[in-house]
Formats: sequence, structure tokens, C-alpha cells
Amino acid sequence: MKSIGYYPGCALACSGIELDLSIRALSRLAGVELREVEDWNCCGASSAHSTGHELAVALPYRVLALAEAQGQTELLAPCASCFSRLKGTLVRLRRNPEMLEKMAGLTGRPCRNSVSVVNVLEYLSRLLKDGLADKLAAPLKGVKVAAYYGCLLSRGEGIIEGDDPENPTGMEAAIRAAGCEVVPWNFATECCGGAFSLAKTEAVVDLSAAILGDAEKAGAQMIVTGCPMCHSNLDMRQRAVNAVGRGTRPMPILYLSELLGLAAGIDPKTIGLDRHFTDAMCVVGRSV
Amino acid sequence: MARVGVFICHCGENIARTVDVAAAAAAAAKFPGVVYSVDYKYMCSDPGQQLVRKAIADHKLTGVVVAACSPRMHETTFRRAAAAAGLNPYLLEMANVREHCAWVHSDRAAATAKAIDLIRAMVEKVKRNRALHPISVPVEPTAVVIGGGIAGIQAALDIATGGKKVVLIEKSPSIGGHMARLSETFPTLDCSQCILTPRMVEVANHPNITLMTYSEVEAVAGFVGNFEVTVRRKARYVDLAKCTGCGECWSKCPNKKIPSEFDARLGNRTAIYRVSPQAVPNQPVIDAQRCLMLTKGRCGVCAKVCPREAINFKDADELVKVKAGAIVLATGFELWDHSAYGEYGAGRIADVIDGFAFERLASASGPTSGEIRRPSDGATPKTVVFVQCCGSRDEKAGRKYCSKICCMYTAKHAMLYAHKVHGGRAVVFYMDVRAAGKGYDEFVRRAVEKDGAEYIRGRVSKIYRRSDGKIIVRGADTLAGTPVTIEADLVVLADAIVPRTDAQKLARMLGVAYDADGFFSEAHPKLRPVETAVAGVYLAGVCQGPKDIPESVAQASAAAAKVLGLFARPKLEREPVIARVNRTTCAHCRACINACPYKAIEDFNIVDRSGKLLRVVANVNEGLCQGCGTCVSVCRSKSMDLDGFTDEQVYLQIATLEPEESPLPARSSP
Amino acid sequence: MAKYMDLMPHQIMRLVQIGDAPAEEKVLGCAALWSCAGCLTCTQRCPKELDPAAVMDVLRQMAYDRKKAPPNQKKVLAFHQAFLKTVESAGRMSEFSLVRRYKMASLDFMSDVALVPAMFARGKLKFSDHKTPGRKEVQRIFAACRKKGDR
Amino acid sequence: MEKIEVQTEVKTENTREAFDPRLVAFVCNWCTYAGADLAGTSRLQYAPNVRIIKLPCTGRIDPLLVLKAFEGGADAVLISGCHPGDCHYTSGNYHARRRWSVFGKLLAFAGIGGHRLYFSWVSAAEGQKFADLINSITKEVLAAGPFDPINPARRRI
Repeated sequence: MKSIGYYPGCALACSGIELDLSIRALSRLAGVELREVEDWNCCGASSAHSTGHELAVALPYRVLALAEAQGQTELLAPCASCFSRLKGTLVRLRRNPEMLEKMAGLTGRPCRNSVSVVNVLEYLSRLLKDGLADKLAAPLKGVKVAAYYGCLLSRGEGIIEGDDPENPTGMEAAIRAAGCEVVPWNFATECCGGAFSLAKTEAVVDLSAAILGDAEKAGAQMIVTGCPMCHSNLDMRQRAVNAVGRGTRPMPILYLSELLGLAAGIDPKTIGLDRHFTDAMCVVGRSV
Repeated sequence: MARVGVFICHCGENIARTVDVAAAAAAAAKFPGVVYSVDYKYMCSDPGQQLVRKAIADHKLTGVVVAACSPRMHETTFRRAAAAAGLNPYLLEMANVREHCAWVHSDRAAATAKAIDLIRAMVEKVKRNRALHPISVPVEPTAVVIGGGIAGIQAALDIATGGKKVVLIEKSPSIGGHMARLSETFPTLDCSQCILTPRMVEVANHPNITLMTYSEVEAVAGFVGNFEVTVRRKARYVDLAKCTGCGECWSKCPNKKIPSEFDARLGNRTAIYRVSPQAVPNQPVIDAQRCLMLTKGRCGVCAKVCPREAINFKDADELVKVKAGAIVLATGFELWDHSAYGEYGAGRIADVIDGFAFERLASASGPTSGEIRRPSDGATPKTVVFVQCCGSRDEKAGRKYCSKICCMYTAKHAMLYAHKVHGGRAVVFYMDVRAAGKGYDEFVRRAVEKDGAEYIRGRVSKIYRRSDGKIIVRGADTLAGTPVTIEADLVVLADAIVPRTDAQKLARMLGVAYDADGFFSEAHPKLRPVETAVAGVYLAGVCQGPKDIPESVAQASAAAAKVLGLFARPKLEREPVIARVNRTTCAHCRACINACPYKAIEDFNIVDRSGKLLRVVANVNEGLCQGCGTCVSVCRSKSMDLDGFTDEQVYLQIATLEPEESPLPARSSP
Repeated sequence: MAKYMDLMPHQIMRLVQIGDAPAEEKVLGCAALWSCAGCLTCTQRCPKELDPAAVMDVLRQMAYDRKKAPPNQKKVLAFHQAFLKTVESAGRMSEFSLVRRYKMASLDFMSDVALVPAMFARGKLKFSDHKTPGRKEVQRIFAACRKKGDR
Repeated sequence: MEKIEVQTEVKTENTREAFDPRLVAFVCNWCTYAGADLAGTSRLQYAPNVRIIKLPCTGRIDPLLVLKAFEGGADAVLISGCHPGDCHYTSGNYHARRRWSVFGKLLAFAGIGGHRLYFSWVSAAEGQKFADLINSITKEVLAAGPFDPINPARRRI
């Protein structure tokens, strides 16, 4: 793999910036060029598919059409929500050629639906296999990690392929490659409340508290995730969890790409480790 | 020259109302080769049959067409009449002018024309009929019963008591099957072993039964009446003739921590072991994978302590051939492995167990001597959750069917738990309670009303172990419309019943069909429920589909009755509709051999007088061929034909479509 | 999220099966539709291999079009509207505009205010909108979809 | 050339008026023959245009038999046997199904497509299905006209 199309998505520009930083740093290290889709737009996320069927397809469709027109065959979408929307659209259009035609008319951008979409777990596994594993010079020996997949990296018929949706293992090899130990726990695929962070904060706090609590009881020293929504809920809402009296000890929430970045010896600040709400610099023994 | 007689039946008014039978008889009389044509009110009546018999004799008929009802109704009747008059019965055909004509049309002219067409087609066919003779096959009056669970035991005992020899083949070292592992049985709560072990002993002592335990079927050849079953007798390392089952060896065996399969891995056994104290035969077997002597070459304690010198470390597998006239399949079932359910802990939680594990916990002879203690820490569970339909009725898990017995045994488990742990809480998650059977629903109601089992209608969505050891069960109560969470100490999953993993291999060996779920298919779901489509192979027990004990026993006895019926006569007679090879044109392409569903076609070596191989051709085994004719249509060189339905016969039937009185006009040349 | 729902997913499926006017009224007016996070667990577990998550999506869209969402779910609605408004105007979502719009619509001014300075400090909130050159095209797509919705 | 075409057309018109379609049904002994029997015992009425030829199994039905039927004057051919999984001989109907999926295309390529060759499963319990099937095929063939319209004398009764 010399290069791959890149769709950062809106969250990675701001609230999920660590994911973007760490993906870019790892790609540089692995010698993979990320070719960002020019003029990309928002995939619509859950708001579009909650309110309008066509809009929910049209927004991701434009992204796929742009990528195809820009000569890309594979598109990396690190955000789990973006990935789910893009791949979901791709699968739906593949099953329904009529819809493809309709979308071409609606957006004015014809598309053969030829681009394949890759999520962050698949991408990182490939990097590791293609030689990144040998470059992990500073493994985090013996750190106990709870691998948290959440919803959109574990479920979705035709979207998540090759892993058991109830008992996924896609992250484990990467975590072990980083020198860490994977702890068995119960909530790897539980929902954190997703996009309800603002509108149903109390539910998100409740669900996040359960996830954080189980990870702590399982002996995890950190939770590793691949999804910006999960990350912001678990990372940012720890204070609120404490406030309702269900707090744990501070639990660093790392993106899988951050963990691998640390193991590769990349400077923690380059990958945004200092930008977390719940201190993550402690992982490398430094304060913010 | 053919001399065909046509007999047209009025069937009272049934045919005559719509078909002008007299006109049909007159038309038939003019067909080439027809020397006699008559219509009569009731052809199947005695005088009617007499008419046929007399005409055969008077007119020296070489073929007969009876135009009447469906051949499924009276073909046998008329063929018998023909035979009585000295005509080969297979020279008689029926034209179905009732079901296929008079009853389905109302226009008299059209119906009459069609009836004449049908008769004409049959007259043409019958002219090419050959005299056929029923195939007679000798019967070896020994039955092989495969599987020594309750179904196999019952079938073997019934056949043996009926006076015929039985060879009972069991894969494990002891007969008894799953029933021997149960604590109590529903709906009477009588002790399973108490009712089963006398039967097991009876099998061992019956003079007509040869018991082959620790043995597996390796190959099956032959056909009804004449099977040859190759059995692999696995090395037991214990000489059954010498061993008295005294127990010195297993009490001294140093390898004591092997999880016992019989006890659902909740207890331990030694490397030389008996399956259970009630095992039949009651002698031990050495587990070759675990024995220190057989794996590492040192130990041999059992041989040293054996007072009878019955231990033989040099024992080896042995292939035994058994000749049998009939085979009863009673291979039973196993439980689906719930570790495929990630949401139920993927099989990694020690206190999430299956139904058999609970049976062993509840059994007085089990690893806890009948006390309910959970596997992880031996504590008495205060709350037990039972989850029904685990893998059954779940299209996601690949099984649409209901496992049938789980509702009953779960109620039984809840009841046994209530009897053993006073003040304990039993919660049952169910989709539906299916308790059809004598005393069954009453039994479930008793579990609810008397023994206080809490039944919650809904599925369980997640089971996990909390750090304090509680097993958290989250599910839905669909009647209340709320999610529920139960903090349990033990969870029992009613795993789906699935066929034995190697059952399909056995089915393919025998040519027995199985359904999408792997259960063996019966010949007819209503009227031939214990037979398979392969003659001489019968079904008993759960290998055919989920069943409880009484149903398994009933089916086993039915299979035994079928076997005894088959053995009642020394020879078998079969319809002579079989395929036939033209050896001069056969090119030995093997297409027919591959297509035959009965493995009835084999290579045949044509040799010269000195024994030198000249050619190989296909050959049809008359005993195996069922006469489907699939080989005929796959044959590239047209060397295969089917007696009774030859190409020539069918072509002639087709040729009658074009009435001869309307010759084709000459086509004008362009 | 089931514990935040007034109707359980299986009850929603049942009402859809019934499909008469009272059932429709009940389903489209329920709060549960707006408590679904789209986690797909229902679809994953359904032993009949149905797709309740997709059904929920469609019902939510129907409820949205017919303005049936119950008043106590207005925050969710406000969030979706704020989100889409932001995307429509800039082509992409940016957290600051989203939060600003959301707060104006939901009148929920006070919550999470404390997080704002911290987010700025971490580069997780920017004042400027995240404008994409093709936003006019995105606006056309929004308009086209809206028009189809009207029909 | 033109003249012949015109002639053909006229003759086709003529035959259609007097057209009495002939349908040959090759059926298996265990399912469809019994299904047709059931249609009879249930007194279900259907078009008298069908001639049933009984064979043990659909597996026995050689493509040549079908060609012979067309050659012998059939306007349509029906092949019907046991439902998948129900074959009395375990797998004969699967052989048949595979055969017709290929042979049907070959026939269509040779110009005998559309409303000429029919393939169906009719069980011993489906008398109604058999009657409906015969009626619908007869109707379709009637609309399609006789097979081999160049030879109009073929089906004039």
C-alpha cells in the first residue's frame, strides 16, 4: 500500500483531532500517503438518517462520487460513524442500482460505486502487517487494555465483515503488537449513547459510567477505541460520571492509532495525547 | 404381431357420464394391433376381471390396456388378473381415463377424444412392453442397530425378542447414551438410571444381541436384505473376556484429573476409566490420548495391579465385517455449542452451563452427589436463570426449528432446583412454552404454581460476569414491555438439539437423505415415518428430529416392527422396474455411476476366456436399483434404458399425439 | 438505550405489523424513536433476521415529516436540526456552529458551558465555520431532498 | 422471399382460429402424477389439452423426450415433479432442475423459448396447483399460437 484515499470527516477536524493526528503520524511512519478527498462534505451522520432517507444517502454518495472522480479506489474513513454511513451507502447502492441512478441525477455527479471503504481497524491492521509492526520500538510493556469497539465498529450487516459482531477480536492483535495486554471484559460492544452527547446527556453519562466501571473492574488501565463519538463520550464525560457518584479512577481513553503511535515512539504531543480531557499523558509517565 | 385387448370401464357413471365409452371402444378396436375392445360397467368387479381373464385366453392377447381409474388405484388388481390368465402382469397397462379425464372435464366430445388419445398412447406403449419378473432377493435375518442410546437399545431388544439376531454398534465405551446422564425424567420425575439400567443389562445378556461398544461404522455396502457393514472396533487396551471390572486399575491410575465427558466436564475421571458406574459393559477402557504408558511409554500401573492380566497395551483397532438384512439408525443428537453466542459469554463463563451439566449437578450419581453447586466456586446458587431457545428458533444462529424437549426439561430443572435449594429463586426466560403431551402442560404449571418458578416471556440479550462473581442476565419482559436485569449465580442455557456431527457422513455412506438441519429424512412424513427412502434402512430416535424419551422409544419399537416384518420372509420381491445397460455400446464414461443416488451402478469388467481384461462397462446391481431412471437421461451413448419406461415406449406414446388421419401436407418449396 | 424508551423495540415492530390508524398514531408519536442511538444491537440479535434499526429509521423519518415527535424529545430534534443546518450552510459540520444553533433551538443554554474553554484549549472547538468550496452543491442536494420530501 | 413471408402470416392467422393447443406433460409417478390424480378426485376442472406421460422420476426425463414431443406435435411441454428435497429417489429432481436450466436456454437459443417449455414442482397434495398450472399454460400457449406455424396443418381438429 503506497497511498490511500482519505476522508477525515468533520469530527476529526475538531473534537476528534487526536484520531486525525495519530493516523497521519502513523501513515507518515509507514510511508503511506493519505490523499484527502478534495472538497469533501459531511456524511450526514445520524442526523441525516434520522430525518430524511434521501439526504442520508445523498450526502455519503457525493463523497463516494468525488473520491471516484479523483481516481481513488480505496477510501479510509477513520471515524466509525462516517465509515458506517459511507460503507452502508455503498452496500445499499450495490444492492439497488436504481437508487444509484437516482442519486446521480439528484447530485449531478454520476458514479459507478467503485470505491471501497476501509475503517480504522482494517487500516491499522494492514499497516501492521505491511511492516509497521517491526517499527514499534517503544512497546508499552504489560499495560492492561480494554478493547472497546462500540456499535459501529462491531455491527452492521454487510458493513463489518470478517469479525464476530458479538465477540469481536479485530483490535486485539494490534493492541498486543503495541506490547499491551488485552483484558477480557463485558462491555466491548455496548453502546455509549453515541450522538446523544448533547441532547440526552444523562443517558450518555449513564451508559458511559457502566462501560468505564466494567473496564475498571476488569483491571484495565486504559480503554482503547476507534470511534470519535465513543472517545468523546468516555473521555469528556468522565467528570459528569464522577458528578453522579459513579466515578472510577481516571481512565485514559486512547484511540488505537494513538496507542500504536506511542509504541512506535512518536512524540505524544504530535499525536494529540495532550489534548484529552482525562489525562492520557500519564500513560507515558508525563503530565500534561 | 402384437395382439392387444382394450377394456374400457364405465366406473358406474363416473367415467361413462363424461366419456362416450362405447364410441371409445369402437375407436380403440380400429387401432393397429388391437384385436379385442370392449366396455363394461365395473371392470374391477369380479365379472369384469373375469372378462379380462377370458379375453386373454380366448384371443391369445399379448398385451392388455385397461382404461379405467388411476393405476395407483387398481393396477395391482388387473395385473393379478392378467397373471391368473397366464399373461405376464407387466404386459398390462392402465389408461387413466377417470382421474385424468372424466373427472376433470365436462365437455363430453372433448373428454371422449382425450380418452381415445390416452388409450391410443397406452396401446402403443404396451406393444413394446416386455415380460418382466419381480426381483427376488435373499434376506440375511440379522439387523445392525447403530447407536446405543435409548432408541437403539429399544430397537435392539424388540428385534432380539422377536427372535432375530441383532448387532448393536455404539461409538462410546458404554451403551446408555444421553438418557444415562439424566437425573430425573419429565413429567413423572422418576429416576432416569433406575428405568434405563435394567434395559442396558438386558441388552448385554440377550442371547440374540451382539454388543459392539467403542466401535464405529466405517463403511456400508450392499442393499436391503444383504448389507455388509464394516465396523471399526477401536482399541480398548482392556481384554473384555478377562476383565471382571473389579476397579483395581482405575483406583490406582495416577492420571486422575481428566474432565469427565459423562459429567459434562464438571467431574474428573482417570485415564483408564468406566464411563459411569452403571456402564454396560462394565469394564474399563484406556483413553489412549491421556494414558502415560501409551503417550510417554512409562507407568503401566494398571497392568501391574490387574489380577487378571486383562490390560493389553499392544491392542490395536480392528475392522470387523457384519452381514445384515436391515439397518436401524439411532445415532441420536448432541447439544449445540453455545460458545457461538458471543452475547452469552461465548462459552467462557464457568457458571453459564448447558442442560446436561445441570442434569449432572442434579443427579445423585453426579460430581456433586446431587447437590446444586455452581462450577466456579462450588457455592450453592441462590438465583438460577434458565434460558430457553438457545440456538433453537433462531435464524441468526442457523436453526429455525424448535428443539421440542427444552420447555419440558427446563421446567423439570426449575422444579428440581426448588426441591433441592429451598428459598432459591428460579427464573425462566422463554419465547413460548410448548408442552404438548400427556401430563406435560400440567407439569409446567406445577413448576410455576407449586414450585414458584418465575417465567418471563422474552429473550435474553446479554449475559456477563460481574467482578463480584454475579452473573448478570439482561433480557426483555415482552408481556410487561420492560427490560429486565437479573443478578444470578448460575445460568442454564437450553442449547438446541443438533444431529451428531458425524451423522451426515453416515447418511452419505448409506445413501440416506437428511434435511437442511442434518436430521435424517424419513421416507414419508406422515405414512412412513420410520423408514428411509433407502429400502431396509430404518430410523429411531432423535437422529430423525428432536424427540423426548417416550417418542424415541415408540419410534424404535416401530422400526423394530418394520425389521421383523422384513425378516418374516426368507426372500424379498421387488418391482422389476430397473435400469439396464447395453454393454456393447457403453463407453464407460461413468456419468451414470456419478448420477445414481443409490450407488447401484458399478464397473463391470468384460474379460476374455483367459481372464484378460477387454473392456470396462457399467453394470446395474438389480438389488440396489430403485428404478428412478436418472442414469438413462445422463447416458451420452444411449446405452442405458429403464425397464417398463424405455425410450422406445415413451417415443411411441409421443408419436400418438399426431393423429394418423391428418397426414402432414407437403411443404411448398420456397 | 431501551431503558430510556417508552415503547420497547419489539412493541414498535408489533405496532407496525398491526398498522392501523391508532397503531400508527402511537408509533409515530412515541418518544422511543428519538431515543434510538442507531447502535444496531436489535438488528444484530433478532432471531428472525429482521432489521428493526432500519424500521426505526424509517419511522423516525415519517414522524419527522409529519411533525409527530413528542414535545419532551425536542432536544433531540433541535440537535438534528442544528446539525443539518450547519452542514447545509457550510458543507461540513463544525462543533461551534452546531452547539450555537443547538442552544438557540433547545433553549438549553447552561449545560456543558464549563466544557467550552477546555475544548478551545485543546483545539477541539473552533470559532470559524468549516466551509467547503462545494457547499453550494451541498445546498442544492439539501434543496432537492427537501423538495422530494414535500411531494 | 417477400411472398413467402406474406403467405406464412396469413396461414398463421388461419390456424389461430382453429387452434387447439396440445400440451404434453412429463410427470413423475410419485408427486405430480398423484397431484393430477388428486385434481381428479377433487373434481377440479381444467383444459382438456394436456396429455400426461408418466415416468418414475423427473430425473428420467431425457432432453430428447422433449424434442421428440415438439417433433411429434406438441405446442408446449410441461415437466413437473416433486418439490426440491421431496424426491422419492432422493435427488432425481435436482438432476432434472440442473438439466432444464441449461436445456431451457439452449431451446430458447434454438427459437423454442417463451411459452413452449414449462418446468414446475407439483406435489401429491397440490391438485389445485396442477389444475391451475394446466389452465394457465393452455391460455399462454393459445395466445402464443401453435408451435411451428410454418406447418399450419399440424393442429387442425
